[in-house]
Amino acid sequence: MNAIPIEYGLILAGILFMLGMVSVLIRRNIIFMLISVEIMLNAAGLAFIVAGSKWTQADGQIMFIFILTMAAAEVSVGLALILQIYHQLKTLDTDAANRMKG
Amino acid sequence: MTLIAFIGILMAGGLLAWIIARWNETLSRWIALTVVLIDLMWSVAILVSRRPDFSGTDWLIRFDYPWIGRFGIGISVAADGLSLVLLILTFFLGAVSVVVSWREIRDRVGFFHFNLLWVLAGIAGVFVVIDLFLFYFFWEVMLIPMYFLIGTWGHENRRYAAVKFFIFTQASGLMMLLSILGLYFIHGINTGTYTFDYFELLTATVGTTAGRWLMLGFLAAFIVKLPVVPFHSWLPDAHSQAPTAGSVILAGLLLKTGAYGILRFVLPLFPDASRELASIAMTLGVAGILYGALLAYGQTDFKRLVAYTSVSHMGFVMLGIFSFNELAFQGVVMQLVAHGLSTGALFVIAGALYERIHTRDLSLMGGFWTGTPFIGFITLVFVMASLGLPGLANFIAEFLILNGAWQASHALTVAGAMGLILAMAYSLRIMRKIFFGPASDMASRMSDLTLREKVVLVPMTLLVIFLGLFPQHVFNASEKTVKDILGVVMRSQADAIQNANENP
Amino acid sequence: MNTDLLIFFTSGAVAIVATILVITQYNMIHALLYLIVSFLALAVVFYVLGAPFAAALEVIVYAGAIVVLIIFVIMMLNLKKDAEEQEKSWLTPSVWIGPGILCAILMAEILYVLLAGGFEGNATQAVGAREVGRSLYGPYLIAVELSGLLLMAGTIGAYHLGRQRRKVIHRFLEMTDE
Amino acid sequence: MNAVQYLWLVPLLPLLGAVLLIVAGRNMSKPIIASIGAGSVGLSALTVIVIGVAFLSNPDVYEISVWQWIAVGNLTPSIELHLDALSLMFIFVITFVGFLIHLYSVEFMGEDSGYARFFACLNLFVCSMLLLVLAGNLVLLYLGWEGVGLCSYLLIGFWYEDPKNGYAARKAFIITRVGDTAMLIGLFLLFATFNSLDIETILSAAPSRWEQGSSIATVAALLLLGGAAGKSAQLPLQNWLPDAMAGPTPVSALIHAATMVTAGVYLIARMNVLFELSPVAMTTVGVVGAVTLLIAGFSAMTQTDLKRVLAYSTISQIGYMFLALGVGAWSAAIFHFFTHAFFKALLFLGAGAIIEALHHEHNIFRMGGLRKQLPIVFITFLAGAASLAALPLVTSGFYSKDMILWYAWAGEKGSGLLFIAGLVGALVTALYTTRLVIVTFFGYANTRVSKRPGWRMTMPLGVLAALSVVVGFLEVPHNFWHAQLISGFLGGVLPAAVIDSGIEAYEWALQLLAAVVTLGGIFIGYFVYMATPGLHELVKKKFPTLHQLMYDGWGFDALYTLLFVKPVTWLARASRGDVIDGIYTGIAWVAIAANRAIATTQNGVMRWYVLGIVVGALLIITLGILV
Repeated sequence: MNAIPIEYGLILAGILFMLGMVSVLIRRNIIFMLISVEIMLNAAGLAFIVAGSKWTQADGQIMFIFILTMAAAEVSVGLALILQIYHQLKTLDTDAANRMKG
Repeated sequence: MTLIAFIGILMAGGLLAWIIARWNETLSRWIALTVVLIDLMWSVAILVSRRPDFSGTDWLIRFDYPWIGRFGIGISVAADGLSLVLLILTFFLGAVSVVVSWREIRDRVGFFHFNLLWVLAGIAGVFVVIDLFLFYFFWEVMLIPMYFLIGTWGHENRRYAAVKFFIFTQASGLMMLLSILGLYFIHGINTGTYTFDYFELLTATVGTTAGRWLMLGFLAAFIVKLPVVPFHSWLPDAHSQAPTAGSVILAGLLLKTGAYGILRFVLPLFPDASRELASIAMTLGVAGILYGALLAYGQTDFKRLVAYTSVSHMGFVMLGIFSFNELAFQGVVMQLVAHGLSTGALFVIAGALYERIHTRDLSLMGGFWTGTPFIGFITLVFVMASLGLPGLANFIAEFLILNGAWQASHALTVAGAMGLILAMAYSLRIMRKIFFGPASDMASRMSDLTLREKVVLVPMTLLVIFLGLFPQHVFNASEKTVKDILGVVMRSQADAIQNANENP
Repeated sequence: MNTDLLIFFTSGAVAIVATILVITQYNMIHALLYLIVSFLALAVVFYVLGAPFAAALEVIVYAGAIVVLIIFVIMMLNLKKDAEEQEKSWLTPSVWIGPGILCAILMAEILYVLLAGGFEGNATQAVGAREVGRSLYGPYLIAVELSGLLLMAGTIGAYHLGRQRRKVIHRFLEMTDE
Repeated sequence: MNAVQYLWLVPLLPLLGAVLLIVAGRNMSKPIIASIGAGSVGLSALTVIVIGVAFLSNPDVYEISVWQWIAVGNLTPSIELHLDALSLMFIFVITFVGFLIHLYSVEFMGEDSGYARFFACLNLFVCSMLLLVLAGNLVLLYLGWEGVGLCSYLLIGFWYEDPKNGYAARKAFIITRVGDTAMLIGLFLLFATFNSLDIETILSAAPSRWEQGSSIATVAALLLLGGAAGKSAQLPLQNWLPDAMAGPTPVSALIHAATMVTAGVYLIARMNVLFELSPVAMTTVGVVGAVTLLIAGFSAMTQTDLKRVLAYSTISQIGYMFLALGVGAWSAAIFHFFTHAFFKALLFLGAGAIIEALHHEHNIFRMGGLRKQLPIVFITFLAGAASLAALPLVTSGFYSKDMILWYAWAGEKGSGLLFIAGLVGALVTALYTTRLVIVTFFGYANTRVSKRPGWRMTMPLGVLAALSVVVGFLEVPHNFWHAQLISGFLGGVLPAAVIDSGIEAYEWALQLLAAVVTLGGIFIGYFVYMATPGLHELVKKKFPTLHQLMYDGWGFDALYTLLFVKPVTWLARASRGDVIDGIYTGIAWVAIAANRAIATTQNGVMRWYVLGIVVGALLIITLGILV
């Protein structure tokens, strides 16, 4: 177990994060947006793991676990919302759900 | 304990009145009246019985009880002559407010009296607490019910007025909170004891720059409340839109808390900074006198006119406070009482007129003397009081203030005295527009004062004449307070001169 | 070049490619399958980085539970073929430009920070499930409880929102005529 | 202390009357009101006479302190009455003439619905005026000073339905307030110097505190002069008095002729030490008096309203008093006040009787021929007019005016110019008085007399007519038979006038000159208005501008309207909406506008929000890198 420079890990996390973010920005389908958010969360988790492994501490993984928990909760609530939106608007287009504006 | 009882009775009475009003609104009114009268009589009794102690060295009444010891917050209340005089004024005008609302307020009677009594409790609290944390607390207590009084039972434009009132006073109040905390921490860091106690904080040594900023914070709250031009603009709206009781309390009492705050807190806590600011403050005072008088002259709304006269009269207070001498200080005390009575009475009259003719527009009135000479006479007395006719209380106040101010600044005194001429112009305008001239269409709708209105206005009239002829009763009560405050400022001045001599 | 590094690069490349495929797919199920690939590749990366426990969780929770959940929902929605067409029409090349530039800048900044900011150092030793467990139920106990609460809230929220009622529409989504 | 200790009764009685009438006046019948109103002043007059007798037997300065009014620091004025010869003379005139005018009013106001209000105000006025002249300190004096102003305001605007009366009332109150404010500032100055506002203290300390001619003394004296000029309708604050004639005639007689308007004279006489300290102030007083007496005299010549003629003549006569004060002839001023109080009250009461008899006709050119129809009024009016015109030897006006003229010439502070002004004034006075009498009482009867005055109106006329002849003999020049009761009486209070040495010999010549001038004036009047009918119309047509100018009181009203009233009214109108409030409204407006602007970004499109987050993150990181 040695010799993986952590900047590589972090760069990987960065790339994944960017990809997720691009996806969030370009997609209009709300399920795809949810998936993209998962990618971004995952990338963030990766960064934690990398950092944790650098210091040989368990904290990185623990943070990953918390992110995981949060992602699970988020997905469940998000999917429930998606169901409601679909029932309501008969579409998955986020631009259609723009009634919450100032 | 007495002082806490004063406030407690009001608060409990307010709750009771609110609850009772579900079943019986008249009973609710009587409860409110009884509660205020109990306080009034009790406080008068104290004033009379403790008269020999006025010149003593101690506070007349004092009560301390540690509350949140960890932060140095205590329930400490104390009253000296000045507080006592203002307390009596509070309860007197409180009783007046309850009585004038008897017919005027018809919906949500219970909640109205709750708010009314809690405002009074807040004001009474402000006049007696000597713990800065509690002071801020009561400062807020008097603000929020007042907001409801204006916003719920006010006239056509009440929401706007209420929000404006709230924003002005709240924003300035928060600045005071900052200053209180600043003082608390500076004192705590310097001495190691973190406390909000007034007497403890009086000994605090604050650096010059810090002192200036802290003083400005306190002053902000007080001069907005007072109000001093250019921070007065909430007042005409609030006064003209509030119900009669609200206007009476606003003009008669709420404004006084500003002056009281300056006298009790700003000057003793920050004498150096106060002296530095004196000339600016006096100029603002004079600006207020003239500007308020000029605008009062231009108004067509009776209550708005009276509101602007308050701005003018409070300008005298500002001028007097920052003149730093005994004459001016006593004049300020008298002005607080006299203005409370005279302006309060004018608002009562405005309310009585509104009840009869449903307008406040002066251009629609005229010729009312023929039908209602009694209102006319009473109004005449208070109009004369407001223009400073000798023999009435306001004259004593303005004479002393200007006389004291003369020793501080000749030019400002002359400018302030010009306000007396303008006061004449706007005051006589009230008489001309309402009572003199040919009878207007409204004149037929006028009826003279009812017994209930007489019960309110006749004592006020007698009091304003009594204080004009025997003002010494008030002066005796406040003499020690005034001298103490003055002593602090004078010591600071002497120190400054000494320092200047030692380090040229 | 040692084996670890080789595995890291390989699986990292797989993850990136799979993710790119996820974000470019028009079909949701395909995208989700690529997402699973991406997660699995990342799990390998975790393992290489000395976090076997996290790697396991990645596989079980992410690739397993979460993705499956999404698939269930997609199935419940009962999407037709035209969803794919619609997706295609939404994802025109022009929409890529702005976000692409933004993200490129952001990526460049992250790279700059990472490479210039002294993030040297290697992953040295594995941290096993034991340590993680100790730490989790030691100093992080309160956080664990909070996570429990979060999950509970998520469950209740999902139940509440997901209930199918005929007439009653949730007030957040209620149609209002403006 | 004998009877003098009851001095407090003198102001108290009218005050009680006023309070009683205010509280219960509406429920009383007219006779009761009248007896309270007139009776209280009558009792007060009786008290004054008793006190006067006691005082004469033992002349001294009496101080009666009633209670401590204010005691703050050094400022310790009490409600204290101060009786000396000067104030005794004043309170005698006030109560005595006041009583006669009250009696007159009982009948004069008999038909008026505001009967109780009238007497209440009149009583209050008497009380305030008494306090003014009896005050032992300047604060109490100021109380009386403003109190009479208030009563004057209420009584000028007594018939309040007519806006014109209200306007006149406000004008009077506000213009005098301008002077009062100057006086108030003078009080502050005095207090700052002497640490006391007690008159005795100030007068005794002033000479040692201030050097002769020091500028601060001048300022103090001039400020007091401001107050005096306002109250006494002297230049430049004189223009309220003619309008003040809008009030009921007894009011004009009591307030705007006999008593209140002479308060300024009293004040200057009372504070004589201060004025003596400042030659500049003395000269100013004299010049103010001289100029006022001239311009008012000329204005009086052109007026057509009976009461306005008398009003301008009042201004003019008070100008004489100021002239006397200015040349240091203190007793002469007070003597003239004394005689003037009687004959001017008489003239006003006579005028009231005429106006009442002619259905409220004020224009003298619509009168005429009243000599036969109102004989009593004619005779008494003639006595008063003769006194006003200073008909030599037989009238009191002659003696008092002669005394002033003599000191204006011979006095140490007098000068030729002042003397000439006085002389011209005498000519003008005689002229307009003659005009008044001739136009009103002679010629054709233009209006029918509808109502003849009853005894309660004629009796005061008779008494005053007798007095306006008799009181002149209290002070007769020493080259006649040397009676100096007045100046002797006042000697303890007021310094004697100093005259240039070696000038006494010319006194005869001067008296002769004055007499000739007066007679000349009367003759011119006779010539213009009686002997050659139509001549005065011709003169009027010849100088229309000058006539209009004089008729309008030399345009002071227009000037003040332009200089003060217009700008203030404009400013008040312009700033009615409160300019400063605009700042806050502006702030609120900006906040609302900003809210609207930012709210448009909340468009509900989720991708925009995400974009916002990304851009924000980008900015923060960029900042982090760059900084």
